[in-house]
Amino acid sequence: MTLVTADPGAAVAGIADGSTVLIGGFGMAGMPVTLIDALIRQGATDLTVVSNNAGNGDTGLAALLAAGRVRKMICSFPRQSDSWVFDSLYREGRIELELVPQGNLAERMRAAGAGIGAFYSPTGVGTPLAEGKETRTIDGRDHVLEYPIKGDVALIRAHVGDRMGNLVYRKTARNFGPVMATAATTTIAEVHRVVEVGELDPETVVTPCVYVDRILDLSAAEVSA
Amino acid sequence: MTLVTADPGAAVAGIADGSTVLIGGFGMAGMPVTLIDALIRQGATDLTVVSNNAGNGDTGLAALLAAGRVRKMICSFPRQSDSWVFDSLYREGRIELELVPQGNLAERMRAAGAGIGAFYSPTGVGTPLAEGKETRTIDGRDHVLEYPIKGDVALIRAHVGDRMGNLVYRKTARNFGPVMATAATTTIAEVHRVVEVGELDPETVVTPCVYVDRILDLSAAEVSA
Amino acid sequence: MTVSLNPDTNPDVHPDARTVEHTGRGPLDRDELAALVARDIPPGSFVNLGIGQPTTVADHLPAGSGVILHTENGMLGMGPAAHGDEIDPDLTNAGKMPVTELPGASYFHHADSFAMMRGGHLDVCVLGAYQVSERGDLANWHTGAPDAIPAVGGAMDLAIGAKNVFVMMTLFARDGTPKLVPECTYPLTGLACVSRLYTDRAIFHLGPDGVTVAETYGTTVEELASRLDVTLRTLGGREDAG
Amino acid sequence: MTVSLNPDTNPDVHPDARTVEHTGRGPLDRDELAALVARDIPPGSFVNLGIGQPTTVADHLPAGSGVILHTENGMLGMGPAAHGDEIDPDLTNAGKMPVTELPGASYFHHADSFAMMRGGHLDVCVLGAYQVSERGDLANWHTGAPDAIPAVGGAMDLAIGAKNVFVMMTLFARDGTPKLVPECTYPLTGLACVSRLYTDRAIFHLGPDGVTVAETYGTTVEELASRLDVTLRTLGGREDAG
Repeated sequence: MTLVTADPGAAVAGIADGSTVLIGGFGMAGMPVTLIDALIRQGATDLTVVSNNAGNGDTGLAALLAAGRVRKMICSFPRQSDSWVFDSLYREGRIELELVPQGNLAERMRAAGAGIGAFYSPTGVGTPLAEGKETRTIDGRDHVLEYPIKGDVALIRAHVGDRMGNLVYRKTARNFGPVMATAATTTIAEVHRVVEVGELDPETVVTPCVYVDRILDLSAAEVSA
Repeated sequence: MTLVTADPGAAVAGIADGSTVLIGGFGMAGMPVTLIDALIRQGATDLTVVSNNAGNGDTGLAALLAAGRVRKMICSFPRQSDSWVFDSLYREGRIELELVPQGNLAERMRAAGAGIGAFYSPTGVGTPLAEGKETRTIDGRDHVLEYPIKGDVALIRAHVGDRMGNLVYRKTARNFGPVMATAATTTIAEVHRVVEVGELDPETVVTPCVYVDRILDLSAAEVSA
Repeated sequence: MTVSLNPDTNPDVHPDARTVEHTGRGPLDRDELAALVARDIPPGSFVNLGIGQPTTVADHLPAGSGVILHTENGMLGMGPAAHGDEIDPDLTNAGKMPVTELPGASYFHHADSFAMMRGGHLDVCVLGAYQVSERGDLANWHTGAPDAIPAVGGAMDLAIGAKNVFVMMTLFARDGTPKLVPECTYPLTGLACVSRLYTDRAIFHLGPDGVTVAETYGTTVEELASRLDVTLRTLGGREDAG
Repeated sequence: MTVSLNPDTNPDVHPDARTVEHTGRGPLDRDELAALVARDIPPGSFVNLGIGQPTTVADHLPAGSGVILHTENGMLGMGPAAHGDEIDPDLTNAGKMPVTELPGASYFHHADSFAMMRGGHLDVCVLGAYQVSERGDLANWHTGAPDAIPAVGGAMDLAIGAKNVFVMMTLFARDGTPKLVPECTYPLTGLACVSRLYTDRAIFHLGPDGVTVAETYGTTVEELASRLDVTLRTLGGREDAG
């Protein structure tokens, strides 16, 4: 059964040191800032974080990085105009970086969620990001063998959830959320609003409840400063 | 630009002999019966048809089979209580059958649409349906290497389409439609109703217009007896 | 989300569990068998029920169990069979029978539906079988008869995808041949995938330790041992429930 | 859906096309360059515009062109930049700038968005570059400088995924070094993937036959040939447009 809570601490309880944490969002759109703040207070450290970017400004993922909790980032686009937290950590050699083309990042998480053992991707062939990887020519085209990226935990933001755990998203804030929800052992979603079971149209549910373990109801949450 | 037509003949024009045709539906739910009837009249033959089942009763896919237009069926579940057309053709040796586990069937078409060269599937390992296929142990689990199934044409049924080609489906009639739409060079959808651009909620579009080449508007179609 | 199997019947979590012999009655009928399967599905589970007999398990799930049914043709939250005006040709189960929708349902396409199965997100699936081997190999899609038209559907995906694979079948074929066997002779569906075997004569747990008899109905472990060509273990002890 | 590139500038379909030298003017400015790229995008195309300069191509697409913009963060039917009250933090482009939604838009998640790109469903993508080789190899994600923080985003997926990859860049670096080169010295983004190269000095077609000059601006084919270390072909003939 999905836990629905207004307590950010309860939402992130039990995340262990050394976990691989998938964090949704493309820049700040879809980033689960309240869950990340709760994770900072919760204290888990030595984390591997998988997210498209490596933090923007000083909030959300950037704050988690600044708190020194992240051993390694797996992402496609760390360098941004406002990624100063990651930039310093990286230049000081205080964080590892695995750079993954964005399509491979999404597809590798999808594979983890879908039970695919590995797949041949056309992306990255002949580039430094494919170095050391197995390649195969299929139908005259070269491909690189890519393996799943599985999370212990996914922290995502959706728009509305129902009490069973079904989720819908809003505009381009959908981005990595639905994929990460499938790829983690425990998926935790912060939502702007929780509705009763039956209020979401079954045709429009984007993340079915089977993928969602805990929901943080932001409309009811007591978010500490 | 997507062609929107009320003429079933125009919808299926140009399908060549020898084509691989993906046909949506799970049983009769989602089966594009009007397009199939038009394809029978259009006359293309020597077809390879990819569909979950091999026809029910005497209409739709069963009628195409009865017309002798199909050289080979690729499907997961040909044998049903009402699959007498396929059953006779098969027993008489007049049709080839490639049996594919349903999950591999769906995933192989997804791979075709998504540009995946091949993937390692956990399904079918150690069974006759994996005979002769490459296998690999990944993370302690055996997998079978599966290749994409690409269509020249997909014939699908959706519920509503807009004039740009965006589609929504209805209940379990959704089934293979969205996957097949991505996997074919030319995708042709019959829809119960066509609406103006802007009438579908962008959050709820299931098949984006980029995948749809032609729409047959059943509400306006003159369907011949 | 992970749910645990019923601890009362799960030797892994209940070391004092004993094999129970119901000798004062006959074999289970189909309805009783379905009820026993339903009993062992933990509340809140995500469950796929195969075509045919497994479908009847739904009728025995208690109200309020919170069990959510998946159907491979693209739905979570499937309700009971549809009747009369409820019948909608766009809403069917994997057996293509008209069904209904429960509050909290969702629809998705076939690749997403099988990703859900194959990715290990369903807690339990219940399947029929021609044969099950003592290692848990499953044969349920093809008799291997030369004139049979083979059809596999989603059986192979369910067999390897669900966290727990429950099989329902009669223990013996009509001619008395055991269907729990050392090695399947019918074409295989999946290797070492069956965790529980529910038959009219007994319920078996299958796993790395081999075949354990959990309960018998109208027979004893000894009698079963004499008719089956597989080694039978019992839980910690045995108890005659009469 | 497949669209064809503008036949007037496509030597494959217009065998009489001639290389045009615009010598009576200077190099193209950034706006003129974006307009030329926009000119060559066929009506009704599905197009992805990369971050930075390529984004400005949208401003030059004629009304009614029917071009549909894809943004990798999960949208088809992206509209122009959002201003004032239109700004919605949940609606951004690949550069994380606020944008708008056009009628007929659709949203999808990241795996579906990249499946669309990688599966070859986009007609054109427009990217910036550090270098392009005469074979069409692209280098646009990393300078290779030891202290640079690498970032690739969706560039590698677009490079191999779109049916036509257009590159916009200056032809020469600030120090005069050519950026159209025999072999890229910067880390590669994709192999043999660029089909059109739009620069301030010339427009090139790239393909199995090598580099063909379609148009020059403020220079001639001869002058370009003297400054570039690649073999330049011309279309069937040459024409000085003054």
